[in-house]
Amino acid sequence: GGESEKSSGENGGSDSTETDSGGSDSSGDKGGDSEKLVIGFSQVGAESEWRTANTKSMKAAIEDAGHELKFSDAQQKQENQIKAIRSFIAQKVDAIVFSPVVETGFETVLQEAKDAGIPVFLSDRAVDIEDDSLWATFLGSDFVEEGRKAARWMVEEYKDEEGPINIVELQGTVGSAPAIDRKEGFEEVISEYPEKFKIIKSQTGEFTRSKGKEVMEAFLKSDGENIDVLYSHNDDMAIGAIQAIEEYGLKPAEDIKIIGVDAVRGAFEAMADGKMNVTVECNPLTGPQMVELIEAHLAGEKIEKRVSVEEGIYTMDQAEELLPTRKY
Amino acid sequence: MSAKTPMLRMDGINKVFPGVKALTNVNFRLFPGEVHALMGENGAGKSTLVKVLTGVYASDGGTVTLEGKPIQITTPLEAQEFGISTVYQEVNLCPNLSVAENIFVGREPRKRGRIDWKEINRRAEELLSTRLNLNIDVTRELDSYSVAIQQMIAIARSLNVSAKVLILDEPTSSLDTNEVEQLFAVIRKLKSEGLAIVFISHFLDQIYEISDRITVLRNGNWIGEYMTKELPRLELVSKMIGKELDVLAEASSNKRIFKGGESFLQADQVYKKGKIQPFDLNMNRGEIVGLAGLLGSGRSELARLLFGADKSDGGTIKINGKKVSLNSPKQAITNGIAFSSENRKTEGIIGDLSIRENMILAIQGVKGWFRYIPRKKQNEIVDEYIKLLNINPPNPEQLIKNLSGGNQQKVLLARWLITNPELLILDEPTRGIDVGAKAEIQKLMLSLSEKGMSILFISAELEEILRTCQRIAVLRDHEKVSELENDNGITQQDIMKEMAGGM
Amino acid sequence: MIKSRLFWPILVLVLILLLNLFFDPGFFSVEVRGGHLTGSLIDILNRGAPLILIAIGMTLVIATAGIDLSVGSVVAMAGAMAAFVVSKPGLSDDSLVPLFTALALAIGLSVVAGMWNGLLVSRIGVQPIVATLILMVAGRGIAQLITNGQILTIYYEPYSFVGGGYLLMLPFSIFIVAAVLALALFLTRKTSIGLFIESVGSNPEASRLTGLNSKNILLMVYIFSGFCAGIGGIILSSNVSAADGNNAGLWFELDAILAVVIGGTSLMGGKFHLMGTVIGALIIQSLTTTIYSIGIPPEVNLVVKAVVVLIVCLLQSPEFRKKVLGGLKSKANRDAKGVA
Amino acid sequence: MLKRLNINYKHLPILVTVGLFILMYIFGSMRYTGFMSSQVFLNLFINNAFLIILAVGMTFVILTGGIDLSVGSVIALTSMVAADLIMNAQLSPWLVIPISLLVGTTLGLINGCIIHFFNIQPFIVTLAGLFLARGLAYLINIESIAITDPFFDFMAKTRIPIGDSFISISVVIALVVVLIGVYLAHYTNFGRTVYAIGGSEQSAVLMGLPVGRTKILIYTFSGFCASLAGLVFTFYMLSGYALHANGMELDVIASVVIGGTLLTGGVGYVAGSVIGVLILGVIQTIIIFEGTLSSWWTKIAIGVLVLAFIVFQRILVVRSNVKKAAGANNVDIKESSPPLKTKSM
Ligand SMILES: Nc1ncnc2c1ncn2[C@@H]1O[C@H](COP(=O)(O)OP(=O)(O)OP(=O)(O)O)[C@@H](O)[C@H]1O
Ligand SMILES: Nc1ncnc2c1ncn2[C@@H]1O[C@H](COP(=O)(O)OP(=O)(O)OP(=O)(O)O)[C@@H](O)[C@H]1O
Ligand SMILES: [Mg+2]
Ligand SMILES: [Mg+2]
Repeated sequence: GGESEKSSGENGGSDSTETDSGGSDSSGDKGGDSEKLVIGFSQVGAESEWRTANTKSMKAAIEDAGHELKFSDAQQKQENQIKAIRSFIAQKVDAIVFSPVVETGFETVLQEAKDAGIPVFLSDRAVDIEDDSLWATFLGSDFVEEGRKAARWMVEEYKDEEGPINIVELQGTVGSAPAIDRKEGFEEVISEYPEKFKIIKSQTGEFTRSKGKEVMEAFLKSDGENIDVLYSHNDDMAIGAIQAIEEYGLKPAEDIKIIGVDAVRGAFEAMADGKMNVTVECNPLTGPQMVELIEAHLAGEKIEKRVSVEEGIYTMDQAEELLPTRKY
Repeated sequence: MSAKTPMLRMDGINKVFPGVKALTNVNFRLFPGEVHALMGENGAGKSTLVKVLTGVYASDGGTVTLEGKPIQITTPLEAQEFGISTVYQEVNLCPNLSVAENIFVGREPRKRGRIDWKEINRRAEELLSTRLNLNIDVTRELDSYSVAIQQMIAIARSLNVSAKVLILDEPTSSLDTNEVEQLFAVIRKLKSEGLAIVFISHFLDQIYEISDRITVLRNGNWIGEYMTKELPRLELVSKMIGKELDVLAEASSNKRIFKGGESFLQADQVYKKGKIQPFDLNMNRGEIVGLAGLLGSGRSELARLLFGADKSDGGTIKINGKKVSLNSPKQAITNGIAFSSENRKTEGIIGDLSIRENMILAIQGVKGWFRYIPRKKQNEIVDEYIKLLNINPPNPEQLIKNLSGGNQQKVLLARWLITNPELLILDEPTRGIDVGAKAEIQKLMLSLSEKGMSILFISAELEEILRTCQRIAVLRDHEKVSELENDNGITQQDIMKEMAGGM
Repeated sequence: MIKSRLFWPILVLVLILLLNLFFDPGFFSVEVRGGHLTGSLIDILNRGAPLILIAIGMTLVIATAGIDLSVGSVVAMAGAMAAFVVSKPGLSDDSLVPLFTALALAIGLSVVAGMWNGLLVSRIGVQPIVATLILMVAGRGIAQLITNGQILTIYYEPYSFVGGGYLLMLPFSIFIVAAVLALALFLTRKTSIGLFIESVGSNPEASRLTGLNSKNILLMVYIFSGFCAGIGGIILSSNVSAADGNNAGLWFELDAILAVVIGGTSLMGGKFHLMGTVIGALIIQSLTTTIYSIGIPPEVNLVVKAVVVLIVCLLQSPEFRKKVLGGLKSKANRDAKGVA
Repeated sequence: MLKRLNINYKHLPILVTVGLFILMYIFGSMRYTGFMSSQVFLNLFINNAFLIILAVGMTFVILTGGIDLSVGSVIALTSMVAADLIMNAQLSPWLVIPISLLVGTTLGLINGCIIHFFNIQPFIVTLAGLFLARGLAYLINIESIAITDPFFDFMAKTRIPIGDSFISISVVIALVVVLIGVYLAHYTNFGRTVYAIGGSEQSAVLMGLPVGRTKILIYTFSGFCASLAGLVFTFYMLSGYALHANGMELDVIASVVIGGTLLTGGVGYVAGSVIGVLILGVIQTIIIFEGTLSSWWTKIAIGVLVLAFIVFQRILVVRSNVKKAAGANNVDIKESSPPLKTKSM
């Protein structure tokens, strides 16, 4: 019963090969790197590999810079995250970093942080609050854009073919922002070709491999050979689905084109094996960039309210070559 | 008296349980200012009739009229609202609530809208001490008291309302003479106030002492309604069992004294703080020893220590001369001891299991997990005991919770007899058992002791003890005060003197 | 037939399957594909294997009036443990040593987990729901500790056979379920364990006074539940060739309890019905599969599930049948009479 | 000694629990700087106000031997309804609040009726309630809805100062609910019937108590508490979201049980449950202050702390019960100790 609690799924972003570049950030020099800062970091949880990689990157960057980290894991619960931020305030940390579980609901506690004079940095997910003085900056990616990218690749791939192209979609956890946005972006693009592309089935795989496999199995049972494309909101579900396709007796990536999001190592392996076509990247290794932003802000520099990062997209042919460089 | 019109009438009552026809066309009339005894063997349908009347069970036919108006009662709550107050056969109170609360729950006195606890405790104490002569701490939880006390509390609850009808289903089954007298005094008073009272008991003496009218049921059938004065005892019994049989005479002629064999168990200065003072007890093979004492004198506590149901705080127990430790029932059972608790509802029956399973449970416990008695063998054993103890219904797969109280007790007895113990401890084994069966059980005890089994027998009925026991240990205030040889000279009076504090 | 306790659950199961037939006429067909039998029915059995296993263990725990919330975490732990052994790169597919090491360690760990629960409940006297809640929380942590927060991917073929292989044309996991079910049936029918469990669950104090060692019985059922969950975890991880410490077996405890209750076993302890549980688990699994295959939008999944659960339980309730269905019937009768 | 303090032995488990709570708090204060501040203590209430409200309702349910799994989902549904009505339907808060409160109350009433009339196990009925409420929340909107309403803002942000520190309005609401809960449990007919049902439902029926009505009321009350908690949660989050409070039912049940209530019913106190909530809160605060635990060590640490607490609680309670039993004889049995449950904490 119940729902998987991974309201956040995956996200983040920037070009994977140069992880600490950071799009348009204005960190510049490290503000004299004299002081030892205490940074409170409230992470969503450890619900996926992506998330674990993100945590590791953040921890390593903060420690490498010689600052003290107060880490708190919210076990995917917003209320825990609010508690963590409150106790960071009580502990009088110098800066708070957090990856909001949900976009809404942080107003009160952020106000408390502001009153206590502690700057707040959002990581990988924005918050939906009108008063933007409540946080210093947001470093992260754009899920809607990820969805668009996936769709654009598909449109390009099928540009010479006649419709209708039947798509099945594996959604993330119902109601989670990545699931909603990746769906929205994807649908936005394909709605330009209403005759050609059709999503015939869409069901949640709760971002997990085993659910991805189970749902794909059911799709195959009911629609079998009709399916042309699988769009999966993350790579893990896609990997599970690949197994289901193989067991059903079809060839993944050939009989059914497979699009994932995240660009985790597993996806590269699958692509290198010729079982997956493409994955839209989402880079979790944002730690160093975040540290730079914090230092810059505390040093009094003006930083952008939103620091977004470029997102890559990787296809089968690049996989072999890039696989050894993947860190997560 | 017959000129009066009945306050309550039940006509043509039927009740069917899956597989059992519990009541067939039963009639019942209840007159104000009268005590009406409902008589019948175990499983005759007495409790069922009561429960149909009070809305616990829906009847499958028949009518009920109260004061001339036909009524329909579907829940005990409604019964209460009609002025019918009931003490059910098994103690039906809440073990987690205090004594006072058990008496008042549902109709607590209030002060400014909220429950007045001081008042509840005061009134409960008063009610118990003035009407039932029971002085206990009413703020303690119910389950810290023995079954007999619980029974008194249930009675107190039923008295605490202004009712028109009072139903008492075996209220006296574990009370001793004094308490019964208290109760009867109360009943007489209520009767004179015009209450109609239903009284169920298997004690013929009590029936003849208190009742004015008797209705007899047999096998769910209505046999007849009689004036107590006009119905001789033997006739009553034969109406109940359906044949001419002089069981009572037979049973009392059974009194025989065996000389015990060598010692089986010796307890030396065994005690438990707050429960029972250090005591010595010697049980010889083939001997029946009785434990006598007033309510709460510690008889059950003593028995429980010998069985390892509670851990003793000190003292030694030897079996066959060898020192043993009895820290759990399991150890006691492997040492050949069996114990049938007085509290059959909470410490005896396993309600969800069948008669068969309840019976073989103890012997299977001895055999362990993997030496499972084959089903065929089980059926043989169970059939044998169903016949021996005349258990009704004789269907081994019936759930024990659906049996009448007396029949449940028989199943529990069978459970222990099957293990063929060397020492059998029986705490109020005849509680709620009908006259015929009681005689059977006494006979059984005698024949078992003849075969070398020693039996420790606890009963509130001194007569029963005198009839069967060779030695009688008397307890007073949690202390064993004396041990009497049951030679012909001894009378109930002698024992009572000891119990009350040697005058 | 209607009297049988299994009648209503089976009826619901059949109805759910028939519903599928309506959407997909080939639903009941079983065909040979690539040397094994495939078809929706077999898929349901295969996919439902872990749930059935866990629910079997849960049945015995519930029969003692306990509950085991930790099964989901034990699933994750067992999967993580096994994957930890067989996900090392460079294992040769020819050697079966890693397979057996993995199975032994995974099952060992889950038995230890079960024993831990059992000891807390039986020796320290902690209420089952809290006792197992501890492992429910901490177990996932342990699983992630083993996998270091990663999803361990397994490339070692023999391990994948456990949950993904075929024997005699049927998925191997079906055989595992059959074996564990047979074991459970044997233990509870051919030994006295079943009787003792019901006795302890129905009236613990009376059982103690009858000389049953209720502590050992409690310990045993929790160990067995851990064992079942462990095997479930192995099947699950083997089936997707990966171990996910955080998500494997998430919310399994609720589904397992649901299966047990649908199967007719009361949470108050006492009588239990293993076959009922199996049917209950199959109902849940077919429902899930149905939701996926007939294209119900994911937002509605839960509402559908709620409705089906309620229908199953209402049908099973004699009071409901009497009051509502009986009411309808007698009304129909009355109407009929009125017309006549 | 206990007698001199005029403490009833029945209150011992709860005293032990309070004692352990204080010990844990002292442990945290010695180990972490800033832990000892009054604000950290008050945060326990601010952060857990909704849990406290849920726990009050759940205590009644568990006291009857039942369980209510739907509360977490009802929070989500209530927050969703409130957010949707305020933001999309543009209703006034004075309409929205009663409507939202009706959401859980109605669901609770339905739960209770099904449980009572059709005699179905509470676990399964409320599990269906869990699915249903969350499913309905999804149907309203799968995205979260931020609330920007002056009244909600006021409820969320108002700080009631206490010395240098502050509490929120929600804390006041929670404490009022606790007081009502204690009053209901110990000074009303309804409350005593609840205990009686928990002690033995069958007996309660035979004693002529209104068992059916009480059971239905219990689930209705729990549903009401869940909705109220949902509103408080909405103030806390200022948003409606279908995934809110996922799995919270287990937190509540755990708090209630840790607070000394027996799942089999009949034994426990409302106040105990509140302390249970605070204990889980302290455990979490300790872990956050520790600040170095990775995600998985966080889980393991929660497990270990809960374990340590439970085991100590058991040992202390069992010990004192043994002493009590031993001492009972030295004291005259008939002497009355202070009235039970009158001073219900
Ligand atoms: N709930 C039930 N389900 C099935 N059978 C029942 C149920 N309750 C009672 N019976 C059966 O109905 C018959 C009458 O039982 P009842 O309890 O009325 O007997 P009784 O006269 O009170 O006996 P006793 O003297 O032993 O108390 C018995 O055969 C009993 O087994
Ligand atoms: N009259 C009383 N006053 C106070 N406490 C009592 C009384 N009767 C029983 N108790 C309590 O009940 C407990 C159980 O007593 P126990 O069962 O040993 O008595 P018993 O001699 O077997 O009497 P019974 O005939 O009631 O079974 C005692 O430990 C005592 O605390
Ligand atoms: Mg009877
Ligand atoms: Mg006694």
